[in-house]
Amino acid sequence: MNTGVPASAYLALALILFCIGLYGALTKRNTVIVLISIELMLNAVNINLVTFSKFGLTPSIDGQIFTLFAMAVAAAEASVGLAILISLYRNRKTVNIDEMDIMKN
Amino acid sequence: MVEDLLTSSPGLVNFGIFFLLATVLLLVVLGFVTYGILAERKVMGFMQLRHGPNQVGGRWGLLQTVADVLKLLLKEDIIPKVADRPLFILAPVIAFAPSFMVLAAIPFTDKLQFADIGVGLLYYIAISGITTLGMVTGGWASNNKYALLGGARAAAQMISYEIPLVMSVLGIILLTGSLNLNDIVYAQQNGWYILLQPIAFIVFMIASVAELNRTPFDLPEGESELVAGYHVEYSGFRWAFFMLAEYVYLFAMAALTTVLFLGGWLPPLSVLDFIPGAVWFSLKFSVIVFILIWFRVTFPRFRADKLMEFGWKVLLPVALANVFLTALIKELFKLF
Amino acid sequence: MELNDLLAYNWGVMMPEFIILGTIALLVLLDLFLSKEFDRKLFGWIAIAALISAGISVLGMLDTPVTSILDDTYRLDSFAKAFKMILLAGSVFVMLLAMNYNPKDGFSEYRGEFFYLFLAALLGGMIMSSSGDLITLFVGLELLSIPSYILAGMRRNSLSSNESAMKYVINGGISTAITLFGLSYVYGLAGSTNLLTIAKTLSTNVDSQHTYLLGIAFFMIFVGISFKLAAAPFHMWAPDVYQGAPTPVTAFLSVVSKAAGFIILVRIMFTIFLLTASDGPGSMPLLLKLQDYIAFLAAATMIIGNVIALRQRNIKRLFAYSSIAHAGYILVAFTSLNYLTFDAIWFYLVAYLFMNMGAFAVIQLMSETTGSEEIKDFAGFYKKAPVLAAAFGILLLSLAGFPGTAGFIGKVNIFMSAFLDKDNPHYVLASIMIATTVVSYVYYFGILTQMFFRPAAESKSIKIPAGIIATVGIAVAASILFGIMPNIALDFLHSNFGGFVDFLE
Amino acid sequence: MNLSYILTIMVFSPLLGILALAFIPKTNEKLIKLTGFLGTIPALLISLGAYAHYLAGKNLDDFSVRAEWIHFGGYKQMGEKFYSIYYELGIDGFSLLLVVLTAVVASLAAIASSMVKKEWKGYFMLFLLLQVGMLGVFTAQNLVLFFLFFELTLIPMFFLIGKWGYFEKEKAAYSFLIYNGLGSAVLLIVIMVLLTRTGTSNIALLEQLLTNPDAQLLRPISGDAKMGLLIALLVAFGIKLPIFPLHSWMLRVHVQAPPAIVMIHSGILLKIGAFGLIRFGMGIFPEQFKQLAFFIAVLGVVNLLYGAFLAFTQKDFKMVLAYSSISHMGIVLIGLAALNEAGIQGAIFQVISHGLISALLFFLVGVFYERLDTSLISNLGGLAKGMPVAAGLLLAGGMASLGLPGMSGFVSEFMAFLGLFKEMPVLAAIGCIGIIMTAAYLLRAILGITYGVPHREFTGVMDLKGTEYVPALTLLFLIVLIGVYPSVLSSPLHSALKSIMLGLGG
Amino acid sequence: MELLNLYQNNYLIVFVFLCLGILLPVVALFLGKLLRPYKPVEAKYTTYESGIEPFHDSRVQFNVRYYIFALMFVIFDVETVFLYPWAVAYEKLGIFALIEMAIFVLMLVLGLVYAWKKKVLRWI
Repeated sequence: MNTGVPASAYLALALILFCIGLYGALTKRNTVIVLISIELMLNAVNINLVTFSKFGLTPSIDGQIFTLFAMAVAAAEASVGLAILISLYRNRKTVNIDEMDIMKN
Repeated sequence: MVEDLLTSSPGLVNFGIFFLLATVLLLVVLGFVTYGILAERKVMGFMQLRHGPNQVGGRWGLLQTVADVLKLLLKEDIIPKVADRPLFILAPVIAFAPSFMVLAAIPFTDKLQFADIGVGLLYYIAISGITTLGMVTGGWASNNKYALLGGARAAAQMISYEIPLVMSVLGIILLTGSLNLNDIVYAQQNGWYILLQPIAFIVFMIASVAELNRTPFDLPEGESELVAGYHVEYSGFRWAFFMLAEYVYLFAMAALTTVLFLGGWLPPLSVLDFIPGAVWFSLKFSVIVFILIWFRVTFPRFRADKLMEFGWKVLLPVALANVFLTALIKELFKLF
Repeated sequence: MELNDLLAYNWGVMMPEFIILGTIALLVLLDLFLSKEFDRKLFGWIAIAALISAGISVLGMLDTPVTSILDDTYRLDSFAKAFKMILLAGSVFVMLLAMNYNPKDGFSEYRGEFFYLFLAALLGGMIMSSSGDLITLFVGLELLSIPSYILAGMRRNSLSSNESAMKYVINGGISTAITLFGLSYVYGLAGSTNLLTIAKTLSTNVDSQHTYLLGIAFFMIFVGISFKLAAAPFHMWAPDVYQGAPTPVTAFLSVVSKAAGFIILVRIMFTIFLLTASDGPGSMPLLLKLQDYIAFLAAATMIIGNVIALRQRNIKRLFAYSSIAHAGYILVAFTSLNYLTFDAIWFYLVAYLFMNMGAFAVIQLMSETTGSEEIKDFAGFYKKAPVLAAAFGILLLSLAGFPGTAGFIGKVNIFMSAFLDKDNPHYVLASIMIATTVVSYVYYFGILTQMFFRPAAESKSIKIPAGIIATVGIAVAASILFGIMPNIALDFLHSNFGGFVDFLE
Repeated sequence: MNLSYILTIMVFSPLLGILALAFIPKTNEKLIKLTGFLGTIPALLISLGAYAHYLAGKNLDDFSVRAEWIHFGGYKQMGEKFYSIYYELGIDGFSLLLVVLTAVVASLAAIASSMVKKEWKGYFMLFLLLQVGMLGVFTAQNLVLFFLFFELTLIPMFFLIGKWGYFEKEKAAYSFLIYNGLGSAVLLIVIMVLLTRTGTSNIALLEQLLTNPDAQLLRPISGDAKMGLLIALLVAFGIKLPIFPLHSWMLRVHVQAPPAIVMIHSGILLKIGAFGLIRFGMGIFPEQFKQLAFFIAVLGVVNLLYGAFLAFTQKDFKMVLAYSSISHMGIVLIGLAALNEAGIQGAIFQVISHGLISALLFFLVGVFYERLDTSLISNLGGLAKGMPVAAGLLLAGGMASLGLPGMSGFVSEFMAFLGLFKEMPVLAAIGCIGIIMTAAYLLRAILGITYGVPHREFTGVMDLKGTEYVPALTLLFLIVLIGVYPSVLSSPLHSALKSIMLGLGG
Repeated sequence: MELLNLYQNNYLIVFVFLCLGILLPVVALFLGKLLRPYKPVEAKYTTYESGIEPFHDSRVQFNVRYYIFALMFVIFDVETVFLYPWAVAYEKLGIFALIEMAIFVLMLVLGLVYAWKKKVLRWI
């Protein structure tokens, strides 16, 4: 089914999302925002996978299955990240990455 | 005509027509909310051996809600100094818009349906979750301790009961093999799912009451402890939209329950199909609404800790068990 | 799919995984329902028993031909068997360490959790080593990663543990996303997630535009995986995480997790990119074409690891950089891409397993008794525990790659494979490797200096738990044995895994 | 009679001593020292036995042993050749001499080790381990095995210097480690290249394969590559020897290490460099060695002069000896560069003779230091009064070192220069300045010590005593023996030299 | 083509609903603005706190329980991501899927039991 939107548009969207996510993940101080940025990157992957699964050279359902797994894993990762963040916050009262420096020599 | 419209290429014309139709629905819904509230108050009065509204609009108080709405419209708009202004303004919209959006997917009769989405059930569940966000935003933006607590409670409660709600309908999906709401209705020609999936129905009913934030699960706004919960700082029409969202959800949830468990517009017996589907639908729908009101009058409010424990420790395992029971029975039927 | 299909699968090949999975479930329940006072060290024995029986079941399947079940998503080939054994062996050591880990601020309340979380991570590694599909590979990777994050942050009340876990999660999340992005392109161009199908499809790839995309995918995957290896460019997490995590976890990260990283690296790179034509059918494979870039990263890894290690004062940080350096060495073997590559990687991982585990056992004991992880607190260790100090010395020499130890044979093996290439021997890379090895002498001998030359602040002898003795004993014995008679391991490899020729069958 | 296990026993016999030491309590000083000394004895006896075996006219090949040890990449189905490494030990005349030298010096150093003041147990264990390494280096018939033993000497040396040395011991130990580590790193690369290109690491086989242009290699090695490998070898062994710009570590070691260890280091370990250059440099790459001969000769002369000049300015007697070692190693290079029989023989003579002489001198320095806590020339002045025997021995050693006829130093220097004069007279003439300088600085230092202005009263200072006579007199005896009767060395060397000359095409 | 149009129109309707959902509050509030009074008094704009002067910021730290419930929600919500396709395709998949899903859910139930036992599910 052709919706008129070319596959490359989806891929470009995914790429842009990914880059925004990467930029956020690498530059932001607030850990919550970093975690959100990572989610953004993972969602970019999902867009890619679904696009390929529909418009790829050889379309197949595998991509969508992959997406499901990617989502599940992203959720698990986010939960663990948040849990660790909470525990960190309770000890340190900060969520800023650049303040996590007790191990610098 | 509608068929042609739907199969024609989408464009501005379609948009316009759909817009008009949707506005009609909106008016209907607003009408429902107006008289739903009145009905609720009347029924409550009846059950509590009092009259209920009976001054404005004749003996039945028919214009009571209208008057209420007008009053709200004329109230001064107050945004507290310490509130987060943009979020404070945004919150009612976030709460309301999804409540209306979910209506798009619900089939009222075999003809009267706006969007026939393949994954209608999923659509409903997904969109309805966004409302929580509006409530939390409202609670946060108010910068008020009661509001914040109410918002947090709303979030905790809604996400806790979302799980059993979602799990309970799995049995229906198993039996139907589709997420399309029309398919689900048609699959009930030989028996409503309330009969085939009684456990699912009970879980669904309880969870939906919790999702609607109605008594006995109205903790997010429990007026005796949290004053008014997340919308304590809201007034006038902003407040009205939270209320509106709540009642539109009542409408939507009742409609969804009808579709999922009571066979939608289908008559209970095929001999009765001379009566139009719309009538059947509204009958069933009214029963559900009545039951929900009935709940409100009958049950006292839950304690917060009991509420959460009930959701996780009772409803979720029961819903899961139901899913596997259904799958197992289905497999056994296939074998023999 | 019917019951018959289900039973037709040879489920026996998944036996090791099932054993581990069952043990995890058992331990979770036991941990929940046993009273708080119950000593969770018993779990360690249960886990060790499970690991050994899983190991035996792997050994029992050595003669099994390549079997793939579940629609080719799970395959048992020589590669899977060979590397599963490394994972299992490393895990036994980690268990021994964890059972004897008694830091000053207490570990017993987390000990129960440690065992099953760790086994879950191990399960992830095992699934990765025998996955035949991108999805299983990815799920295995994450099953390994997510428990690792938790393990790193296990000591909830320790700030450094929290910080290390946070940094680990963030870096891990980013790298996962990058890997996945690369994988999504691979999937898009091949149209399948099955590794062998991908290999087949891509080997007939004609479009140069696609090659370009594949090149991008290659780098993204490599960069993402370099996180697991703690190799450049994604090594920054290692020092902080190694330092902050509980010592058994650090040992796990530096050995088992790293081995798993190499497993996924080899699985993905060799299946996907080794056959991928870079320029139409029959042309040079993409992997060979990009060899120089891998070599560059390997060199960077070795240099960074060894040079920054010189400045460290904390022993676990030092070992973090040392482990970065070792990842670089193994990457040299990976770069060389010839029939000795598997050999070299496998043997080095085996050697590294023993020497590093033994070293961490000593570090754990030391930091427990002194309450500090500074290198200078090793001063006079020789006086406190002469035999242990000597053993640690041998392990350090092995890490430094002195002849007569397994580390040396490992390095020789890597050199062999680096020099074997007919057209393009990696002389520069090997020279960097050996030069950085010499640099590594400085910090390894720095520890020796502290232990043997410097006087102790106080010299009361240390009580050494039996588990540590066993770990260090086995580690030293194996390091020397594989150093003097490496063919015990190499012959085992050659005769049972037959050169991994079934890798792509 | 099957003698093939003899070398293995000899090389690893010190391990017995280590084992015995492990069971002796730390505090039993006497027993530890005795055991340490006894640990060196089996190797000494066996090496002397081997020498006797040779003198009896029997073939040294009787001792060769060969067994498969490691093979890499044994994938038969892939059709690639095995890269097998054998455990192979063996000796020829040249290595026999060095083995005997090692055994003798090690035993004497063990006696001299009685000067060690602390932790005897650890000391002797490491000492014996060091001996294993040294014996192994000279008997290995295989590059990988050679490398293994070569590195095996590094570790005990590091500890012996770093723990039992003088003030700046750790710094000395580190510079020893780093320089030698670098050297061995370069050596390892050469070994690995040869192994992967030819499929073997056996020295004799490599000599055959690489000198024979028709030989079938797995992968051919071009002339340029061979030159590169030779230069790498020159660097690797140049560090060990040491050759001029790479020598600074050796000064530190000589000054900081305990005397017995310096005896070993200067007497034997430096010789590994020379041994390696002759065996591998000349043996495996004769063509390239010829091309480099002039360069090597220049290096030799530079070494000779540099060492001599700097030795002249030193105040510390240890430093004088250290620079003199550099200077003397220059003579080895000169001899090698001559590329004729006389030159090479001179170089080998110099290797052995310097081993003995420097062992003697450093032993004496150790004695002085133990008694007087100083090794500064000015502080030792007038020693002849206080310690007449020791001073006399010092004088004798000094004379041997500067090449007094009748002592071993003379033979070697004479032959080395004889060789060079034939080939490069100009360089040889320049080198002769070095010989004169040698005489000057040694006489300055030794006369300064023995007959110089007394700095202090040497009352109550013990002269040589008891066991200390053993090393001193034995070494002196050997020095004189070689000087008077050089054929103890030259006859075993004969066949080895012949094969080297054959490789050089003359 | 018809199918495509149907598909697109359905989502166009969803979009229309979204527009209306946003438009209604906007219009209503705008109308209200024309009608309602505006008499600012300082006291009106203070935050309500049972009649007393509000003291310090109300954005206090949430109880950690909220987060834990959020994490639980994520886990079980993701579980449904797997259960929904499974349920839809159950007819075709048969007993194999049943067993597989049973194992999957068993693991999650184990998680639930774990949380239960660790007293995570208890509110306050």
